[in-house]
Amino acid sequence: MSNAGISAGNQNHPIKTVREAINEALHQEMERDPTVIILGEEVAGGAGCKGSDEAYGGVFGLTKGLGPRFGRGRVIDTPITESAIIGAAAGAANTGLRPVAELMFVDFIGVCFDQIFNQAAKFRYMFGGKATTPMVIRATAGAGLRAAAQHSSMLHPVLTHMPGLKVVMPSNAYDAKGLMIQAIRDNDPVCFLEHKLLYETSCPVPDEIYTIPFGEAAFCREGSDCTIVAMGAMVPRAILVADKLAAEGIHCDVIDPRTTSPLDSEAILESVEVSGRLVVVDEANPRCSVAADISSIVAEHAFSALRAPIKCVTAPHTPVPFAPNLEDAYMPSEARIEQAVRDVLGAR
Amino acid sequence: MSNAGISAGNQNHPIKTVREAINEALHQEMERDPTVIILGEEVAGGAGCKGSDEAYGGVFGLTKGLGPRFGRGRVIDTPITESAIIGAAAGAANTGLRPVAELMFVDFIGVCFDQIFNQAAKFRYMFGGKATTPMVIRATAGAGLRAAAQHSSMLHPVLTHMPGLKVVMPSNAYDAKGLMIQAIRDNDPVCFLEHKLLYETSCPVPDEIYTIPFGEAAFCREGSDCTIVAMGAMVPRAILVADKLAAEGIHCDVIDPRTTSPLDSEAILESVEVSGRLVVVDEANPRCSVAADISSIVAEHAFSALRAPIKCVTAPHTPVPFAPNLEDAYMPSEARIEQAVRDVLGAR
Amino acid sequence: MKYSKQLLVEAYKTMTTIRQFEERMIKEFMAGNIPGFVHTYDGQEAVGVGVCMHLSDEDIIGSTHRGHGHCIAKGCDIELMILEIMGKSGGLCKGKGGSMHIADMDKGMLGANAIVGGGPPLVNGAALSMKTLGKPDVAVSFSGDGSSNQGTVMEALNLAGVLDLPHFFVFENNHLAEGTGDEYAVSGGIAERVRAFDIPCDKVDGTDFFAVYEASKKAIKHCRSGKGPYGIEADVIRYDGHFIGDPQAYRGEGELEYLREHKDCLKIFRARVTSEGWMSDTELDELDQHAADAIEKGVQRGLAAPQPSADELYSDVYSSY
Amino acid sequence: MKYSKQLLVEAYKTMTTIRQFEERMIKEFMAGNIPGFVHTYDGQEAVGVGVCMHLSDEDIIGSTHRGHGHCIAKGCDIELMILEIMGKSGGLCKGKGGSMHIADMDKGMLGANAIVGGGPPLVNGAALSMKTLGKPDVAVSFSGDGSSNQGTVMEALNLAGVLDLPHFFVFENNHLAEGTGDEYAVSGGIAERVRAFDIPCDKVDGTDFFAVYEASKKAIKHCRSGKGPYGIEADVIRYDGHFIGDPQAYRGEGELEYLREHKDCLKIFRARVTSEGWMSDTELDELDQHAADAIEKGVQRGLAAPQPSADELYSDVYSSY
Ligand SMILES: Cc1ncc(C[n+]2csc(CCOP(=O)(O)OP(=O)(O)O)c2C)c(N)n1
Ligand SMILES: Cc1ncc(C[n+]2csc(CCOP(=O)(O)OP(=O)(O)O)c2C)c(N)n1
Ligand SMILES: [Mg+2]
Ligand SMILES: [Mg+2]
Repeated sequence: MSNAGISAGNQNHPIKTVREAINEALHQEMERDPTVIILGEEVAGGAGCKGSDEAYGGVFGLTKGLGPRFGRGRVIDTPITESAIIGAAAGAANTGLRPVAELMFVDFIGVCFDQIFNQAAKFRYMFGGKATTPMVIRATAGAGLRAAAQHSSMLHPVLTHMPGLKVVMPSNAYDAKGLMIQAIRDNDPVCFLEHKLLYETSCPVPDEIYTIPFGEAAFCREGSDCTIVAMGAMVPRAILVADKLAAEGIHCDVIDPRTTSPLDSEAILESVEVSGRLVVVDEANPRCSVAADISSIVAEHAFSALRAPIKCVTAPHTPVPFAPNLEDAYMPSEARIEQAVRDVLGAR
Repeated sequence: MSNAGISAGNQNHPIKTVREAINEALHQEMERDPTVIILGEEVAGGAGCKGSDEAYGGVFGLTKGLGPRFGRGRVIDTPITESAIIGAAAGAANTGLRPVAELMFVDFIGVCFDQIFNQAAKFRYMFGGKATTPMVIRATAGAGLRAAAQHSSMLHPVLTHMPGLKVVMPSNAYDAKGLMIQAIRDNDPVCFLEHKLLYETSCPVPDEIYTIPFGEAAFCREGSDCTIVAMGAMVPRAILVADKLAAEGIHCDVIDPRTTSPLDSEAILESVEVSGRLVVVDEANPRCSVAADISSIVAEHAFSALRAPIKCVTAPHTPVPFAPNLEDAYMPSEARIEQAVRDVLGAR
Repeated sequence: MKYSKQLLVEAYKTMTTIRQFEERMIKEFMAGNIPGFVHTYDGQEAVGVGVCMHLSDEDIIGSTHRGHGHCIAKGCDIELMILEIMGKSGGLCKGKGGSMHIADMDKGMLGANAIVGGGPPLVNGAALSMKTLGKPDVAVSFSGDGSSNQGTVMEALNLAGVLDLPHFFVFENNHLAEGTGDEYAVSGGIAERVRAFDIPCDKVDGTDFFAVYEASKKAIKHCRSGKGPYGIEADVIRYDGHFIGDPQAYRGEGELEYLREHKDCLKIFRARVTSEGWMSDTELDELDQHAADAIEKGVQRGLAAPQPSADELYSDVYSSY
Repeated sequence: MKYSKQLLVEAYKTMTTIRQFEERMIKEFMAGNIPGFVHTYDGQEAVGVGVCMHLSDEDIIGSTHRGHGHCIAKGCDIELMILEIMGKSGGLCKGKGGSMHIADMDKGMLGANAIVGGGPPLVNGAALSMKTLGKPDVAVSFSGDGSSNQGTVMEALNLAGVLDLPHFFVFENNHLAEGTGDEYAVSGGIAERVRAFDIPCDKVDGTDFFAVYEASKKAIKHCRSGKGPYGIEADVIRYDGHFIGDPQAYRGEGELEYLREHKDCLKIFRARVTSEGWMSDTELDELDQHAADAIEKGVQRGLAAPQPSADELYSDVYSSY
């Protein structure tokens, strides 16, 4: 575990958004390592049109500037063909490159899932350690932009379930940069999930290259009354709740695992050993979620420390609705997180 | 919850295997309801060859005899084209049919996952209740046949995670028949997972049509010392352990949820309220598994009854290895289940 | 006169409704009255209308992320569409679907689809129902040039060919997929690809309502008569951005102006019917006005409508756990 | 004489090795010495060998569930293959992969693949590496007739076309996919499909080593010279069941006997080289015997080898949780 998290960027460092931090990480790694390539739809800017070939940089602009800087040999626009994109990335990773494939929305795993979980994820194991597949799958995830049922899912539980995949969910710009650089250097396939609502959030981010190791949680707040574990866009919400409660004298650990696979279960267990209380906040659907996963780890390994039922604050077991009022009710809110903390504090 | 389970078929009923029971269910429902169709690879027997067009009945023989009986208009052989198979089933379900699509191995969800989780599963919700998608996806699942990493997965946690899908995992022939008939009549998409190791297991199965409702667990054994929850091929193993322990005077509830979505959490919670101890056995990989899911439900809702840590007995976080000794070690064994029960009994 | 007055009126009325509907959606989106991602169909009206005029409520269409025009052409109520697009109670999908997930089973509209290539496999299913139940109906899928590269679409073509399904594949080649041109992304050609599955496929000028109408007539007749699937590739233009708000930097200097001047299917229709003496400008203007009024009414209703009630979050799905 | 003796020897040696290897695997499987599902390549030897004789270890192939022949043709050690197929320690993948997941990165063998259509997208990746790193190598994917219907394969064709990848697509049309014939399952034709992606594709008699050899030579030259992908559709036969143990009821009366008599690529090769006077029966018999000896040695080693050690279950994956 580490104390990095949101405050880790020193105040002297320039303020950058998550979008800028990821873009910078991509720039720096491509600069450093000629085997890093990028591929996906419009990642280089678009192609075959009459106007600018730099209209886009990925539809969310994350790869902006990379095409002009590194050329279309290394920043590769593709047709709409996700199976072929992920497959090409995996096969290239097996043969000397370090591809970063953009899946655009994580919801699109459905059309390329075989190449992710059955191919890329399994090569190392099923080929007896003789293949390495150093690739990153970048995708935007989560609700909040009224993008409706097929563009708003989280899906990290599905990816976390899969042996051979690593799953990264940065909650802030500092982590995003360090985790992206780590992801590119990692020798296993890494799913890097960028929450839509976080792209414009910012914090101090060093200009230098740095990495954040996988499987090291960040303690965003510290306190011994309750342990709150939250991921991605849920982290800022959990922090707000913790700060509000702190003003009342209730002090919570807010743990951001940063990677759900590998998971820093030690950090969580140690915290619960002290607090005896756990609230897990997960934007995903509840069944077989990472919330459930963390809850079960604690129920098995820190049982005797537990002084209250474990509370999971998640989305309901429904697709993401379009109507804004329903979508807002779908996502775990600060109010629901706060209530959960009060519940576990009030319990026997 | 119910007392059906393995003993529910009356001893006067003929003995049938899981394979026969499912085949019979398909026959009877197709007979009763002309809108039921079957589609998949070789489900009608194969086509376009020089020899018999009834060489197969699905590669595992589950649909044997249906083609000759109901004709190729209703039992439809397809190319190797899983996205198109599931899509056709879903679109047909929206427009008046009740298709049963055979996916052969559940591992193949990777090439058609979008049609499952993003399309079929979401129609009812995202179209505001105005679409119904009464379809069944049949697939064989699980390890034990040395079919290696891409033909041995369980994947029910991934399907259980998805709102809009129902997930069925029969553990015996009696349940298989009743659950299949229910699945065909259900108005939501149902994933029906048939464990490879169970096809040849048998028990008394009535010739008559009957249904088993979803979300009703079966108590396969009863006892107040410990609650064991197990699914699919893990159920017979859990029963063997329970019977062995019973001889020592240790009595366990063995609960087979039969459907993981919907899940009969009441049955599990009520049992744990009495026993205070829980072992969940799940052949899937551990992270975000149904084992974790059930554990978290109990840790939240029956916490005060718990007298010991919850134990999950699962596969390791690895793909399924090919070598028989490794595959055997991969699957939760009776020895591991027994140890887990003894552990929770021995705990504080 | 080759076409009945009724047909001409119907065609223009539907096309101008779509055009104005989309223009209004852009305005309302910009005013903050529409949440989310919206892809407008303006520019492609002649295709949706030229195809759907051959269809009854029993026939089925499957649409794309760019689905408003298909909905209107298939007869969906525009007020209920507006409610849906605004995420309001009473919308076609109770406000739970939005622009990318409009469906209307009563009108044979199987749904927009926010997954590129998601539709054609499903439309095969509708066609399979028709075939299995012995109905003379036809199922139509709409796909784009970008979508033609998705494996699901190619699988759907093959399965339709294998099972001889009454599936009419309509490819609207507007030469853009977001900011990627078909010239870059489609190796070979769309119609050639369709034909390689042994499915007849005609190329048609998608800015000419009459060309689409005639090609569809032939194709749909083929499908209805049990001869299996048929395809068209319609050469068409996108009149606006990929989504509302798209700055369209991938457009060439003056490209959009040129297309709007010379490739606007509404202008082309008007020029044809007036020069042939089939309809007068006044008649056409009146139809424009009727459409405008209907849309205005729908927008006002949409703006005034309440949000879905909070418990809609949990309805229409088995959600206990 | 058009072909060097060395080439002829090499070709026959590899083909007879594959044939006898597969026949032995069937025997060992039936004797209970091989677990799982095994799909043999016998009958298709001329394709794998005719293609791979043009390749070095730097070139890459991606295989299918029916991969033994491709492995042997690409130079994998048959003893290590046998260890793998038997699930033993020391196998090419430590016994963790098995017949359907043999890979050998050192030999440019990217892996068998138990998912139909799983390979071609990956082989695009290998081709992309070559192109990006400026290497003159070629990447080859093998697919079946059944596999040609999988969306992933068609997507791979398009992407290879778009990016001009040095990807040689080899379709082995043995006219069967399990118990489904291409006549039923492939709407249109495979070569026609490939060409519709603007990828040149030749049809070739896959039972004739020399035909495959020449077609591959041309195709691979095309790929290596930066002209983009190329395809062949090889008309070939499956000499045995889909998997070992398959009763093959879908075969016609006398079909298999006919194929083995008239379409056996080894017999055809032998007839050609002896009638041309390029090789003698004695030479060929000797090569048969060498192969038999090598296989016998491998099988004995396989039978005697230990299982993988128990801790291999947890190695080669990040497995803590
Ligand atoms: C599987 C998938 N990949 C990518 C996207 C993002 N996306 C939405 S529309 C679109 C372009 C579609 O192009 P085309 O099929 O030509 O239709 P058009 O937008 O021109 O109507 C893309 C890439 C998506 N929604 N689904
Ligand atoms: C995605 C997927 N669908 C189905 C299967 C089951 N399966 C294995 S091999 C095979 C037939 C493949 O036919 P073809 O591509 O012609 O290869 P061949 O067996 O003739 O070598 C099938 C259906 C699979 N392994 N993967
Ligand atoms: Mg387009
Ligand atoms: Mg074949």
